[in-house]
Amino acid sequence: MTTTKSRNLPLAKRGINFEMIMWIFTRLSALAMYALILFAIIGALIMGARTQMNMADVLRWGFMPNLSHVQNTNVPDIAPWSTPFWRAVGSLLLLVATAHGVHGLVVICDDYIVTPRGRQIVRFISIVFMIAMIVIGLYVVWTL
Amino acid sequence: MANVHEFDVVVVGAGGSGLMAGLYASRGAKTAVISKLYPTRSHTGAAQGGISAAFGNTEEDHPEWHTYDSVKGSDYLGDQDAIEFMCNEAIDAVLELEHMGLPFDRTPEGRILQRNFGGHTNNVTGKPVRRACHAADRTGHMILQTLYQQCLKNKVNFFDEYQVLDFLVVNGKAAGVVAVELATGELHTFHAKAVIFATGGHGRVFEVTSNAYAYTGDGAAILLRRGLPLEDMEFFQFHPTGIYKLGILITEGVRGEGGVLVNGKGERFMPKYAPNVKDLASRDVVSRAIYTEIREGRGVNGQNYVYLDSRPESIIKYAAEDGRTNSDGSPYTITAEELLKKLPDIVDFNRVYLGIDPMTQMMPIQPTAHYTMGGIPTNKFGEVVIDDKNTVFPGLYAAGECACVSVHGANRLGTNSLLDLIVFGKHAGLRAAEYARQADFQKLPDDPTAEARAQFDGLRSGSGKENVFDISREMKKVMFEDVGIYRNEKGMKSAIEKIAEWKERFKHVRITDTGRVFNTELLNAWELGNMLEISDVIAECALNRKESRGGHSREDFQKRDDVNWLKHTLAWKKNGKIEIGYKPVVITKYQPKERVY
Amino acid sequence: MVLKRNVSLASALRYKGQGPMLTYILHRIGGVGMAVFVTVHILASFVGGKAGIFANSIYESWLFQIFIFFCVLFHAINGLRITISDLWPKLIQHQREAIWVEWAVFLPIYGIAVYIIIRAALGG
Amino acid sequence: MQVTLKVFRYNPDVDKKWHYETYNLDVEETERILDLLELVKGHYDGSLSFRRSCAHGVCGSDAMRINGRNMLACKTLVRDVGDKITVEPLLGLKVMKDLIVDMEPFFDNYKKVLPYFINDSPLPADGKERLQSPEERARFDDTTKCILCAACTTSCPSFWGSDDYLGPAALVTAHRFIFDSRDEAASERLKIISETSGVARCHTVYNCTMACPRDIQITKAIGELKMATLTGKVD
Ligand SMILES: Cc1cc2nc3c(=O)[nH]c(=O)nc-3n(C[C@H](O)[C@H](O)[C@H](O)COP(=O)(O)OP(=O)(O)OC[C@H]3O[C@@H](n4cnc5c(N)ncnc54)[C@H](O)[C@@H]3O)c2cc1C
Ligand code: HEM
Ligand code: SF4
Ligand code: F3S
Ligand code: FES
Repeated sequence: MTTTKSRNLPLAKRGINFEMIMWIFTRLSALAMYALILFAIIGALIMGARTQMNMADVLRWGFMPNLSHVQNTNVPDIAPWSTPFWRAVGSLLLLVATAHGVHGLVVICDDYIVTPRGRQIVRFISIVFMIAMIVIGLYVVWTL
Repeated sequence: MANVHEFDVVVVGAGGSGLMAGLYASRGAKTAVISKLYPTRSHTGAAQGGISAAFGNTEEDHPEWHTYDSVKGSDYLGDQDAIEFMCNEAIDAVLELEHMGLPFDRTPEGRILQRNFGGHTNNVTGKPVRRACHAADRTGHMILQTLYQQCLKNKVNFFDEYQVLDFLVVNGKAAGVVAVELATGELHTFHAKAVIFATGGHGRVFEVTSNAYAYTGDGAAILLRRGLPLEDMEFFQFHPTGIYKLGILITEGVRGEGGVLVNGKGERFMPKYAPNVKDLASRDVVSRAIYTEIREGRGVNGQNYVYLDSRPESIIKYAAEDGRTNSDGSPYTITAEELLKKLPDIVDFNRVYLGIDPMTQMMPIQPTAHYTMGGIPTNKFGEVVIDDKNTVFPGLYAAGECACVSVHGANRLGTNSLLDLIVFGKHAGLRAAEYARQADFQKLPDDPTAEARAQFDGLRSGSGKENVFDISREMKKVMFEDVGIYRNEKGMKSAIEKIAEWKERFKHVRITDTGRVFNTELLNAWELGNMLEISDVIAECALNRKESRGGHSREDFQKRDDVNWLKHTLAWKKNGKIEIGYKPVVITKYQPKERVY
Repeated sequence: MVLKRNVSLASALRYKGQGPMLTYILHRIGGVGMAVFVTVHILASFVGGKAGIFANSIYESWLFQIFIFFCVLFHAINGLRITISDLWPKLIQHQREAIWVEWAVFLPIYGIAVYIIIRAALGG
Repeated sequence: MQVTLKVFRYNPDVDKKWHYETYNLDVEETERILDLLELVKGHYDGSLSFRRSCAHGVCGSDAMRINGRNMLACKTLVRDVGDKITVEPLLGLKVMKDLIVDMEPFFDNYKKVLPYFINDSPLPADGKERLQSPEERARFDDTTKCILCAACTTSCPSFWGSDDYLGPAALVTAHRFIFDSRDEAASERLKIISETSGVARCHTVYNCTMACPRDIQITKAIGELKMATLTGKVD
């Protein structure tokens, strides 16, 4: 029989690059967003959203567990909704979504902009943009 | 001078033989491979069934058996020294392909898997032997891809989509070729010490054919025009199983896996014609059998076709009748799934072109023009020879289907062509490089492209009252009917007259496309010129040979005549006329005897 | 001498890809739509004032809600399909079915959502 | 049956701009689109140019857009597409004349993935074949079928975006070698295909798989490559 040699290429040999890290990050962050959103919605339901919020508001909270998303609802006491815990969950979602979204935009640009210089510029702008959005986003989340 | 390129060796054609030659030549000399198609479009890619080598991986087999089968298959017209050489080289040649990465199908032990093919037998028992190494039913495709890839790896220079129009001779030696770059319409001169022709066959002169549009016999026609002879042009192989009307090939591998031929009455008829190997007799025998059935009114629905039955239950039934066994002695069986795995493309062709499923329905088939046995005469090193004394033309080589070594004689065995490409392609390449190392460049003529230009100008300036396609269609029809599977004096004489007429009419065609870029109309017309040239040679040689042998079957001379005709034909074109001469057949071990399958 | 690469947006969109090409286009639109929306949304809550109110008025309009909900829902469902088949390439064989399932999940949810949004818009 | 054949025409020697030409033909429904083009060339306009060779779908010369989708003209019958037929050149490559496009960028991409068998280890001691089990052989069977017709690559929106994307055909070739148990350069190829212009540009649009005349499961092959670049598992 054939000597079936192991066909598992060590990382050292095949290397790995930014592209593929970001590729898997996009998928994993997608799953993470699903998890976080579900977590936020379940949390909301436990905190009484079933009777106090309509579906749209629950979803809004789900997509971003942020105070502004409960302000206009019938929730009597907004204190439990604005704990550091929820702010942290919100921050996490913000980080993941911004990274996912901004990289998504970079991917789209890469499809059309092919010169190394063009791609460099896109990456530079996107990093600046991403940092700005994260800073501003965090500011909003924690100060509201 | 503009557009002059200088190479030690120039290979014309990038099919299996051209690439093999290019690969070997480039190891020893500065080499260019010129092809009118992208290399991977060459017709070698269409070959399905397999390449033979007497490995004996699953059962006993020997190169001597392979040699004998090929000699017998050739109807004793093959040169036995060359055949023996090829069959002995076969094993190493196939191994070399494997080492180049060709993905052959495998046995459970991990070795190259082989299947049955027509005419390949165990010389002791007379039963079929598994000798065809294959990669599903796309062996040629894998050979072509693998060789092209190896050429890329070895940085061979390619000139893709350059069509060679003329061969330059200076001082009786090869000096290069002239080619037109299809994308720009410009003429290029390739100045070379050695030139290898590997341009494939000319099956497109027949109406129903398995051959590609590109199979117009360019290489042979170019050399004929330059005064070189062609050998054994009357021998053309009609493959028994082409898809009805379309001619698309259904590989012999189908019968190798157990498929059988059935006539309009639902009877299996091959046992009548070849009691021992039945459906796996050699191709000329099977094609004639099918034709006989059709002529005697046993075609399907009175039409010109019979059925190829590859339904698993039929295969099992007939295999039991034949007492066919697996290599371990158990009765031979097969399932639809296994068949699909072994013959995926065949199943696909049937689905696409006929809308039928060969697992549950029978395929309508008819013999189809398939393979050029004759061609540019060479010796077993690929050197072109120009007379009955085998005088070598310095610097000129040929390999593959366009060449006639002759290892196929009057009838080629299935799988021997791919082998021919690999073995003789390699030797042509080696020889050419060796020659180039010691030879000098010949000085180019002052206007090397003159002849090619004149041919084009002629086509551009005709009166335009004739149409290329009409002539071409008539030619194909007449060639298929009158110079096809069965031939007789009357038919061939009338064909020859018609060819003369078409040649006259051909002078009056005009090319409407005046452009330079991809002027395919001009090139198609030029190719028709070649085909007319070749048809003429085929018909003249066939009329001349008054016997039946292998692929050449005459109704008026039905027997093989070894006393008068055990010799090769050579045909020259001199002053517009075809002159015929002869060359002895090399016979070493096997004396001619009657062929029974 | 030769024409330029011949892909205008129009000819690209005229290419008859099937289900998956459509989902790809919609996924892109969804992704970019969301990215723009999130950016504007965050900026609006940050800046506040007149600009913030103006931005708010846009994305609280029912038309915009129909659009952005489409973006979110489609991108999320399609993204899940992509993620699953990417992580287990073997499943790609069931591509056709996966797309059917995707639409079967998406359409009812989106339909109900649109209905609610429009009803709210008409009611309010 | 009566069909109308609308053909994209552009002859750089005379035309400034491309246009469409319509032909009314009387043909059998079992004829190939290639037969129709030959008919037009033979009897209506000899200057119509297109590539073709084998006429039965194995050489890859005549990939073109037929009714808006990439197919081989020789593998598409009239009955498959109906009586209104539009034939256009492939997208994403330069049109040189009529249906003929510049294939160079396509082959250049093919050449980037080391499209040849690499194994520098000594041959087996018996001088025979390198052993490979039927299962190992089956592992990459699908991707050995490629005829480099470019139908896939030119149906891919990422390639339309820019031809620096390697494209499905090159990736199929990479797959053929990476998953061949006898080949030893899988690591190098994985490096190449994980560059910016490699597998990350594939957004699983599937146009390639649906265009492939050889029925290669291209998207699946690319999917396997993507995971292989990450995990290094090539079994
Ligand atoms: C359908 C089919 C199935 C077959 N199956 C088998 C099989 O199973 N086993 C077997 O052994 N044999 C088989 N054969 C036969 C075998 O495939 C061919 O004989 C063989 O491939 C010919 O190879 P070649 O290298 O001579 O020519 P090709 O591969 O046809 O190459 C010819 C080359 O020449 C070039 N060329 C031609 N004219 C010019 C010109 N004027 N200028 C520049 N370039 C030019 C072409 O571009 C091409 O690259 C089959 C043949 C067919 C048609
Ligand atoms: C549950 C939520 C989400 C899931 C499951 C998801 C999933 C995905 C996946 C799998 C991709 C990769 C597509 C590809 O490469 O072909 C992707 C791309 C992208 N995503 Fe998301 N995503 C989600 C949320 C978001 C959010 C919130 C944003 C915006 C901020 C966003 C913006 C983008 C963009 C711009 C792309 C690139 C689009 C493209 O390449 O076509 N996504 N998403
Ligand atoms: S993968 Fe299919 S579509 Fe792509 S080039 Fe190969 S054969 Fe053509
Ligand atoms: S069409 Fe293109 S995006 Fe991927 S699945 Fe095929 S390569
Ligand atoms: S002509 Fe060969 S693939 Fe169509």
